[in-house]
Amino acid sequence: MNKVVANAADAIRDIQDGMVLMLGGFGLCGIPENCISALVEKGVKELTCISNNAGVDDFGIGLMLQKKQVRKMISSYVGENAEFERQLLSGELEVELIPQGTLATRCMAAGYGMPAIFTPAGVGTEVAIGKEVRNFNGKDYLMEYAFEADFAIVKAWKGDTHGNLIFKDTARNFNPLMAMAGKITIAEVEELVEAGSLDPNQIHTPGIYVHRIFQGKDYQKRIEQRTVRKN
Amino acid sequence: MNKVVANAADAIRDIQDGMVLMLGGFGLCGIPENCISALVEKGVKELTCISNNAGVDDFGIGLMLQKKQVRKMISSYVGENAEFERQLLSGELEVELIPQGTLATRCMAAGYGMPAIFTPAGVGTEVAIGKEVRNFNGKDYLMEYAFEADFAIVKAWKGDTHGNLIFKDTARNFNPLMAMAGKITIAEVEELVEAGSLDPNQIHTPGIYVHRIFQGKDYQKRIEQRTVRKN
Amino acid sequence: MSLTKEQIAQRIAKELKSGYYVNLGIGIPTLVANYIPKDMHVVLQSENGLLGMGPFPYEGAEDPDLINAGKQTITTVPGSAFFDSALSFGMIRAGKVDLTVLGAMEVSDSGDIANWKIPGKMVKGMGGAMDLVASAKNIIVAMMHTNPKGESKLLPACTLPITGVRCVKKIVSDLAVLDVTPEGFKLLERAPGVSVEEIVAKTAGKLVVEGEIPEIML
Amino acid sequence: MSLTKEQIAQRIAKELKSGYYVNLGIGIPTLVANYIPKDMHVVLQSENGLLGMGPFPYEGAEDPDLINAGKQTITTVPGSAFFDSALSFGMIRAGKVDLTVLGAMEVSDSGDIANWKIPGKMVKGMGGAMDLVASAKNIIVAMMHTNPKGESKLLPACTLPITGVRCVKKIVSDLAVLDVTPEGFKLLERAPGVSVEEIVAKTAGKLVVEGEIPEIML
Repeated sequence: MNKVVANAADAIRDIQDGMVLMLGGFGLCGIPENCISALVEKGVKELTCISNNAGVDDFGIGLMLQKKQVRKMISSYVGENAEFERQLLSGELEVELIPQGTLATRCMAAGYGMPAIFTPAGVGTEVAIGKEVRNFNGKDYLMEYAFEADFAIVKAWKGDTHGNLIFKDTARNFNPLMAMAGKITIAEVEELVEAGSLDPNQIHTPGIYVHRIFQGKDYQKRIEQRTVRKN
Repeated sequence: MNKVVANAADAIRDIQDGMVLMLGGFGLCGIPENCISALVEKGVKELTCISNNAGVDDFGIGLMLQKKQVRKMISSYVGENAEFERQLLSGELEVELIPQGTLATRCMAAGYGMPAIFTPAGVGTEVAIGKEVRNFNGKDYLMEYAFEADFAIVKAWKGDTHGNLIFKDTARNFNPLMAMAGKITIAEVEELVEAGSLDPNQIHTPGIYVHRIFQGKDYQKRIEQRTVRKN
Repeated sequence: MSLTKEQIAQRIAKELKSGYYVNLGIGIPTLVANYIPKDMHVVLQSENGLLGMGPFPYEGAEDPDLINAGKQTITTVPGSAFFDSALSFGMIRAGKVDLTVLGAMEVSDSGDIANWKIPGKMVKGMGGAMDLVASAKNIIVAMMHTNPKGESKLLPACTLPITGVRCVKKIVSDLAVLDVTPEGFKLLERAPGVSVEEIVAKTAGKLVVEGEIPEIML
Repeated sequence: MSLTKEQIAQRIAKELKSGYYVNLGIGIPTLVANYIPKDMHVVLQSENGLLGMGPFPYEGAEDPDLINAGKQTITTVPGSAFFDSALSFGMIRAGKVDLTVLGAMEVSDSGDIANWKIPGKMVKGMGGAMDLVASAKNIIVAMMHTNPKGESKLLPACTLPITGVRCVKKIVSDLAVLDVTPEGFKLLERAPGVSVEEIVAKTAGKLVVEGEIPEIML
């Protein structure tokens, strides 16, 4: 049951060209920094990345975009990223935009073994094109399919050797949802502890969903919009 | 935002004959003891109760059955309860049996604003009669509708004045799911604390789902099957 | 005098009630938080997974793990709770959020809203906007009444790709407060010194004006 | 000699692999936990919301908030996690549980199972059985080969209301170990001293017997 691997390189060792990856995080908050670096290092290509955002030019998934490792992004908001925009306009990169709640729920659906879910998000818009619309109690809903990925790569605050995960603050976001949706799920954590050290009532992601875990290092945790009030 | 009511009687004050109630708990574990007592005291009748089980003869929902307050039970397992059996056979009581995972997920669906979910549970059985069957990826699923209740009544371990809830061990069970599915949700807690006392990372049910909260008293916490090993 | 962005926010704040759970979009809607009366208890939801959003942190207290849906560093207030993105949109979809305030590029007189895409321009994505407009039980739009060219943004039908259909309940623009009714936009209040005629001229969609229209009180 | 209930459990325990997440039903399946080799790491799931179920508590240490799906007081092991009933069945439905062991009243040679209802008798309910059989990727049934009247419980088709269709993968009875294959029950092992002829006689469903059938090793 010990799921500990040595490091990010070991965790991603069998990720191959053309695979579908999920990457946790919202903006640059709660992203799997170590695994992204290892993916850049490994140079694996033609990836489909399911992630709420696409990082910035020089951080997060932006680093993989720089190396042209991504063939397709599936996101709700791709933000401000010049290289992303260039690749998109040149046709090197394909983008599928999905409402944020739909994206989250489609990941969750996979983790719950539900093949499809219903959401009103996008009804009557171009998002609905080609999708089944169904009326319940007078309201229209789109049927959206569960999302699976070859690998889900998430970042947690604490984790134990059995793969149980705890997230911190809004760095939780998509991480526990994607953790449930990976055929293989990799978790990098700020603090890795022995099984039995975490309170079983406080686990956000039960270890059954996690296949590999390691303690990350050198977290930069960049802030995208530093906003403060005066002392 | 202060949702605190004085006691169980106050919390259930406007529950009326014929309403649909959800009651949390699994067996006698994590049941809202105080509210059940108050419902018995109030004598409200013709209730539809959605609860995984129906209590035992002299505890839990069994107390309401003794007073013939329940018209219909919607449960996954009604257990050993002589009075329940008598009422069922005499036609005083109606019972709808639902697979446990389906019951849980239908409550959750309401809390997530999803009108229906798909589950393979019951495909090909009498549970499937009259239900829509749909094939996804070669496997059949039943479409099951979200469950709503006029009142959801749950029991938590700790709660704060804003209605945030934390459950303990397997007393969590259906409680957070039903908490999400009530038009009005009542939470009784073993320990009621000021908003700000609970770690926001450890909340199982965010207060937005809870309308009334109070600190319960005199919890019996009966054990249905006391099993031990020898010292 | 048309309202400033701050004044639009201030007017929208008057729609709040104690006990409300509120989701404020990016832009003018965010400013609404500055005008919540001190004695009123409103809980702010941030769709990236927080109930109980507080003000920006003091300098030096920024936490990269604690941001809002606009990716700004924020704080929490007592009684807050964190959760994942699915539960966040779940509570939105289930109608648990009492009020949603959003910006818009266009609104139609049947309540359609367009605020995510301009054909020919780089598309950044809809983020949570489509989920919010499709699910919120009460949506107020904060917007300018006209575009920089002076053309009405309150239209018979949206010209831009829409974000959601028949969902906007109320609009607070720099010129007016309007309800969206089955008969079209209904003028409720006008900005101080702005004439009903000006509003009529600058509203391309169907507009209902009945009786005396009072000035907006801030 | 036919196997005792304990021996059925013991034989099933041989199907476990280190790293398995396992759900054990009520009755004989529960006994399987007693035969997990000490050096093997298996995590037990209890569908009322626990991964990492441990043995019964010592006397005096019973906690009413800590029970299993059979409502028995239990303990946890290091690395356990609690969750709600929806996530519990979610992980079952998603195929994350490696092995499910259940009792049965009848099994058909196409893998249908009946274990929740006897017409004419008080119906207690299916509990989580229908969810488990519909979702588990590997189901082993622990059962007696015949009923008290000596009639086979391994049938061409279930006579009782079924719990799930085409889901049972393997059966360990008091007489034999059998796989459910597209050709019907396939006899793999026989209880010590029990003849193939006896198993054939007591198996009403289609039965495939190929080559020498070894005795069950415990």
